[in-house]
Amino acid sequence: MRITCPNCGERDRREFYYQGDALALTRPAPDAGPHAWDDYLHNRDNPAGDTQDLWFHEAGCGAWIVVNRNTVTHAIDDTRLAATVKR
Amino acid sequence: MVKLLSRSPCADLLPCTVGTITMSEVLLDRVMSVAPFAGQAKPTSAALKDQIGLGLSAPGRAVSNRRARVVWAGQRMWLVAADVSLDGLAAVTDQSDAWAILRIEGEGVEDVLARLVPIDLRASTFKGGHTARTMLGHMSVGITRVGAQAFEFMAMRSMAATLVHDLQVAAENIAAR
Amino acid sequence: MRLQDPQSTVSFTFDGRRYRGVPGEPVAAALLAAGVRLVARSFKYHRPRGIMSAGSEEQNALVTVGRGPQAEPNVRATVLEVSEGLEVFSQNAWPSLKHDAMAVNDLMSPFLGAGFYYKTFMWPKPFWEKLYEPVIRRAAGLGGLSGKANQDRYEKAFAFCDVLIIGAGPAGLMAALTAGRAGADVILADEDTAMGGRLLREVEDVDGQPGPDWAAETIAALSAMDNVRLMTRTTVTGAYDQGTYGALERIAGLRRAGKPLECFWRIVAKRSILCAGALERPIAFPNNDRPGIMMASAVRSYVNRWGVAPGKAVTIFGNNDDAHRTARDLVAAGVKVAALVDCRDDVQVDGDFPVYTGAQVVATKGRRALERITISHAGGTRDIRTDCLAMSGGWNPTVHLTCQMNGRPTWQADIASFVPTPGNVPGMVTAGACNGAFSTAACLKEGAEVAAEVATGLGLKPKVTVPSADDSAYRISPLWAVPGQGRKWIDFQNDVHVKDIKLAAQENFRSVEHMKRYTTQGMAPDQGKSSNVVALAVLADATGRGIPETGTTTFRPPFVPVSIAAMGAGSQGKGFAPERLTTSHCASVARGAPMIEAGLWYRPSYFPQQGETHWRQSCDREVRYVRNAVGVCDVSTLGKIDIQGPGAAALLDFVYTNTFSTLKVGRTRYGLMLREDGHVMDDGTTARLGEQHYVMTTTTAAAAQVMRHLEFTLQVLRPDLNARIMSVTEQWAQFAVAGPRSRDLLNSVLDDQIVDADWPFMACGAVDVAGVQGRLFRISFSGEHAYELAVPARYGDSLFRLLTAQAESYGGGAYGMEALNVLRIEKGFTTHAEIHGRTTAFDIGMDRMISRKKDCIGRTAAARPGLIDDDREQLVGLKAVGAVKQLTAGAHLFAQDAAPERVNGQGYTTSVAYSPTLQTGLALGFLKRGSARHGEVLRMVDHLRQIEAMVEVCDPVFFDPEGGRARG
Amino acid sequence: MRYSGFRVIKEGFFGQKGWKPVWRDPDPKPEYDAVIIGGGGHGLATAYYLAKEHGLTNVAVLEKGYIGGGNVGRNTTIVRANYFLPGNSEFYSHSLKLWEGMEQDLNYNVMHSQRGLINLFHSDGQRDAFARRGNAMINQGDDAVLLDTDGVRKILPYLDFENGRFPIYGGLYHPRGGTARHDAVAWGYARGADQRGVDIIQNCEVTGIDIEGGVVKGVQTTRGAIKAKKVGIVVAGRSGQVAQMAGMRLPIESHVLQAFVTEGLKPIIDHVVSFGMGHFYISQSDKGGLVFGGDLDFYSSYAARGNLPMKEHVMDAAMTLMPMIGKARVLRSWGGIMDMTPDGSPIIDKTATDGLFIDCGWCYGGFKAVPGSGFSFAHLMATGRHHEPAAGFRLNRFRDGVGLMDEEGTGSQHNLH
Repeated sequence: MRITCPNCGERDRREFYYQGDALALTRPAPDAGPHAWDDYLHNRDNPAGDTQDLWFHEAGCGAWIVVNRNTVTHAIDDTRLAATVKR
Repeated sequence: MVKLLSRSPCADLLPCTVGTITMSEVLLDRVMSVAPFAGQAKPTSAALKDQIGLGLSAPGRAVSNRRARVVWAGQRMWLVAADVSLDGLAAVTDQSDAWAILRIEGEGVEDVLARLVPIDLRASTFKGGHTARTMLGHMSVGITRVGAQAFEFMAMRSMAATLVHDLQVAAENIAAR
Repeated sequence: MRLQDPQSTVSFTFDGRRYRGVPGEPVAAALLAAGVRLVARSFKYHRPRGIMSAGSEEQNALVTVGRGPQAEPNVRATVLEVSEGLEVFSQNAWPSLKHDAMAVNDLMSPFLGAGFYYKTFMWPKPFWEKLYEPVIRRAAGLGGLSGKANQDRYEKAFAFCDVLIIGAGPAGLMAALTAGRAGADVILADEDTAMGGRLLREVEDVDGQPGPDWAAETIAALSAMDNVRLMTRTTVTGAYDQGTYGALERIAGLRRAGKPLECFWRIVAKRSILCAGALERPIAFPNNDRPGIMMASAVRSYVNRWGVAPGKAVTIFGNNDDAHRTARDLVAAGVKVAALVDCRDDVQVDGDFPVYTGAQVVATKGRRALERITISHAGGTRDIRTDCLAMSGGWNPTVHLTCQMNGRPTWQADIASFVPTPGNVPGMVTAGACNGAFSTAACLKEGAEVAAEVATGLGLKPKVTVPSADDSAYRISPLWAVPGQGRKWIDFQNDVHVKDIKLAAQENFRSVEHMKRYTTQGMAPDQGKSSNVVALAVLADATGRGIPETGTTTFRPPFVPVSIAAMGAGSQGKGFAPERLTTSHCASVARGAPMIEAGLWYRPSYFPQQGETHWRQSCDREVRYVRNAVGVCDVSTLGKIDIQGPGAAALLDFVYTNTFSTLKVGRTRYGLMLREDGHVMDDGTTARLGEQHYVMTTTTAAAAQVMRHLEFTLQVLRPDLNARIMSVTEQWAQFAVAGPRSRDLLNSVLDDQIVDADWPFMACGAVDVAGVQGRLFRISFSGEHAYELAVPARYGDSLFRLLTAQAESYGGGAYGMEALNVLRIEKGFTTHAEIHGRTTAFDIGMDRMISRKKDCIGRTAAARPGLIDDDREQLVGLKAVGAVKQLTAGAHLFAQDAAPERVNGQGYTTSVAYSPTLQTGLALGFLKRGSARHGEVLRMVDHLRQIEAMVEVCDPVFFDPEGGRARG
Repeated sequence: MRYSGFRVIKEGFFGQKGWKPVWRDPDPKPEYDAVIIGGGGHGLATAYYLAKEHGLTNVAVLEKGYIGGGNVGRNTTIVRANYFLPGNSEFYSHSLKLWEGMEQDLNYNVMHSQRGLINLFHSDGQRDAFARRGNAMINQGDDAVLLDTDGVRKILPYLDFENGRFPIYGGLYHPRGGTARHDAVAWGYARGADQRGVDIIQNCEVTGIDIEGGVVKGVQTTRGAIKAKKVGIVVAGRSGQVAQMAGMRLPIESHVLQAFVTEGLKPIIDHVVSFGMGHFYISQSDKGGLVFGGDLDFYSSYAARGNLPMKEHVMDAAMTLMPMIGKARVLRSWGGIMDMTPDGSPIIDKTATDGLFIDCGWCYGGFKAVPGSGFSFAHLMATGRHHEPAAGFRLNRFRDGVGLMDEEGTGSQHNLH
């Protein structure tokens, strides 16, 4: 598997750390309530198909990357730096 | 009066030659990390240009002149081999002792590196002055092409022995073919 | 029998007997030349087996090569190259290949049908592990491992190209030529020792010259291109995501010390062209497994390429025109054709040998090698004396790689086989026989055309020129299983025959996956390369379905088996993970310190002195150094992260539970870091070096995790924070200097004297050591008056030697991890033994450290009801108060009168030490409602070490609870 | 039809003609008392225990493909009861007891082999953590022995005790741990359920769950609508998709875990060996193949196949731990879809919909749980009450933080368990 790092170009998956769903980008307010936090920390859409997740180019440039990926085919159609993603 | 003796990361390990491949340690007196603050990349680059004659290099590129070198080192991060003063523009840390820097050269060096480095180092793709943060074996390293058949690695100082060992074994395997 | 005298031969042995062979030819060829027919025993019934194929798909001729640690089991004799002194052994036979005691299984075979073992061996219950299973295990298996550590070298490598061409037969060569000439970076990989594929094994002309000559010329042309890389002996074994391929190279040349045997390649290609050819499939007829019965294409390979006749009187049995080609080649080579048996009625064959059309082989004879066959045809049955039967059931395109990413192949009725479904592997196209194009002309043409399309797609301008060659059509009439008595083998390797598959269908294992798993068809070392299509044709017939409807099982990597040593090359011994050495490593080793792993680091366990015979003696002494004088310990392995910028304080306030924006410059504070789920992630001290400049310390174990966490915070959660972080762990060599004499020691090495007034507890700042600028932190992990002194790492070795020498002059010295652990337990300081990922700030008595005035990571989740429940297990100290003074970590706690069972569990111990200071055993542990139970006496039970002790619950800070020693 | 050695011999004499289908292939009925979605190990075991323990036989198991085609047919076959947290401990202990009587109960040889399992440790800290685990196992009534280096050397002499990257300090030995023939477990439960009247319906994919007024009414399938009073979802890696049909969002991320088998070899590894430092575990099948695996590929996936970096990592671990394995060759590698939860422990619970139950989140530990899970889920479905050993596997434990069972201590990131 190869992932295109916006800084470094296409790299082998072994350079990356996988975090999980990109919903991590939208952290609830402290007072959002137990359900909102449960959804943020635990519950997942977990789609069999297109998803958006977070990877860290740990053995590379150190960028956190938002990856649009298909969980069935492993095709990747877009990657962006998390730091520049509008939220 | 006490006196502290200096010891380089690859002392006792380098230089060494295996077949056509030679490895040697590169000693840089000063290496600073430079991480421009938000919106300060351009002023930082300008200040560097003033001080050492080189600005920040593009991602994946290393530039040098007689006084200094600037090597892109990751997301919002450069390593500058020179003393610099960038107060308020960038986070600067002293990294002069943090890295084992190794030069490897000789005929077939790309074959040796192909044993360990998971990126495309073909001369057509990874040209002179290109640099990358990647892996060597299980280690995180920086690699820069410094000649047609010469590369420089930067690895964590504590891993110097593994760095040299892994490259030696790869070179031996190539030589044995 | 050799057809011509070879130029030179070498000698090798098979089961201890010496044979001669031509260097580089397969051992199978040399054995056939020597008239050796019986080479192996089958897996289940130990039936005599011979050589069946001439390639990596071989089912029968598996042998062991070499002895001792070099012994390699299950090597295909059809691929293994002959070399001087090579030692080859048969396997799975005892006492000898000829007289194999386990052949008794064959007599028992009526009772050992598919899945028989699921229906018996259930009683008596303990007999499975004690009797049945050991017997089954010993009978099963093929070759054996030596049990000795590998001594050979293997390697792994990466390669990159525009186009990877898999297989260098006519299609692959043309593809490489076309793509190479267009300027693409090409890798052409082929598993054979020489490129050319079937051109080397058939008698055919290409462009008016013999196939092998055309191949040689083409290979020479490719070799001359800088942009083409030729890899022989290299099997592409797997197709993975985004154009990554795995490939196994058997490195050419003789075995030599220091030379790798194999290289596992990771090839990244923008596009790939599969030109993997096709594999001939057998026909299921009674007793079709005798030595001497082989694939027709293999017979041609041995005759045409290796100059070896596999028999003296060869019969050919087929359902397609390749049977006739075999007869033609044998006759041309001067080998007698005993008969040609073609199951088709409507074929015309010319030749000076008996021809039977509309005929089938219905019986074979010969105990250890084929002697006779019986055929049935319109005129009745007939016996034929023959020592070699060449069979051809047609060809299966080698579609495997196209199906490794979950794609399925497509049934093509006219060739009675599966062909690749386009697009199954992104970036991969197929050409030639693997695509169902079987004539040489079609292969050449497809190879060129497909490569031209690929090159065009890469922005190149290819030219297509196709040489002329044979273009005869492939005519086949499907024949899967011949009717008649006797077992008709389908999967020769796992001994699965037609009746097994029918039994599976009868018992409702009708899904092709069920049939496979029930009969084990396709699960042997060849993974059903030759047997799958026949098997599912038989299953389709037995279940009344068509073949496409029956479907295939899943194709999985690797295409050919890959040695673990190749895929794990470089990791044997220490190569599994990098070794991190501190700057004091040499000095510590020189002092005799046993070095122990701490994550990737090595740290000294203790520094033994003369007369000390047990580690506890050294440890106790080192503890006393610190409590009574001064000790020195390398703490460089702790993570150090530099944090700068206008948002630095806000970042720390967000990642720590407590507040760092209020910390004064020149001061250090202990910080507690939570995961977002509210549990403790890590702890450490952070110093404020400037208004916008901090340096954070992490534990050794969590350094990388914390770095990632901080980047996550800055880039993902809070990109608004204008701060930058950089690891400075490697830059600084840092030493703890701890004990009542620590200040004195420092003053003996620092350029400027320090005084307590300027350097109160938790102060930090710059100091000079022999003109070298360093950093000093007055922090303590021992509870003593202590400092940590950091200098640039180049001076670490020198400073460590200096500090320990000075410490010794004050009655102290170096201390290692054992003493460090005792010191921190005496003080009740936690490590990852306590903050093990399930503990909360509440559990370790630090809930008050969660600031209510600000948000921080983990704050909300830490307030979940379950995480602050009073009933939780909380950190306590435990002192041995009974007769047994020895406490152990990992023991469980119970009320004194309660049975030591789960339902009565009250808690457990995490860290233990013998305290030389308090002269008793101490433990830290977690206890339900622990903080409210100080003074209670409990029973500590360690079933494993058979230790029970009475312990008194107390505050975790055993020593100097007021902290006066550290602050003073 | 009863299986026995006598029967095998008799059929041998009569050309195997008397063997009957191991399970029937009935058409779905319009209505059942209970429908189990998912014909894997857990689903089939649930149906079996519904029939056997609760007399509920008007039951259908709906399988979208062939039974046993999911994780029960693609795991590394390890059976053990070596958990240490309350909630897990008693559950796996119960499950292992069911394993120990399974063959006689089912009259089917699943080749459950209690050959012993050794978890190696490589530092003092790890030893202490394993001691806590071993003591918890004994507290629960299971077996555990703490071995030192020499103790390990005696039973696993082929490990690299001298040069390995992480020296072997010892191991936690679990004599009752072992392996079983995975497919046989599915077939054995299918046969047992079928014999008690359960309809096993293959090639029947559930496409919708019918709910009216908060009460489940049945399911929509590719073979038509089926009414049911109770519906149990037991679909492992596909739990998210099926639960979505009932409007649920689960605390689950599906991940790929790879496994490997070598060519057949004569007996060489007699135990199950687990090397935590390298995330590697291995045993040898009765056929002779070395069966082994490692960690997740770590990215969420439904592809049931993995990539090279994790394969290499597994081989790397094998080579540093037991370098005698080098010349064994990997024959096949595959992947399964793991339903990973935020604490690494499973879910057996009711849902917000009356009559709808869910059994999921087995991460990569589902195989050994097959009998226990089936037993406990059947108990819950039949009685509406949680079976005591599985009472901790609640859905709401994440939201409330009550009774989390995080054996790895890695927190709420799904793929770290």
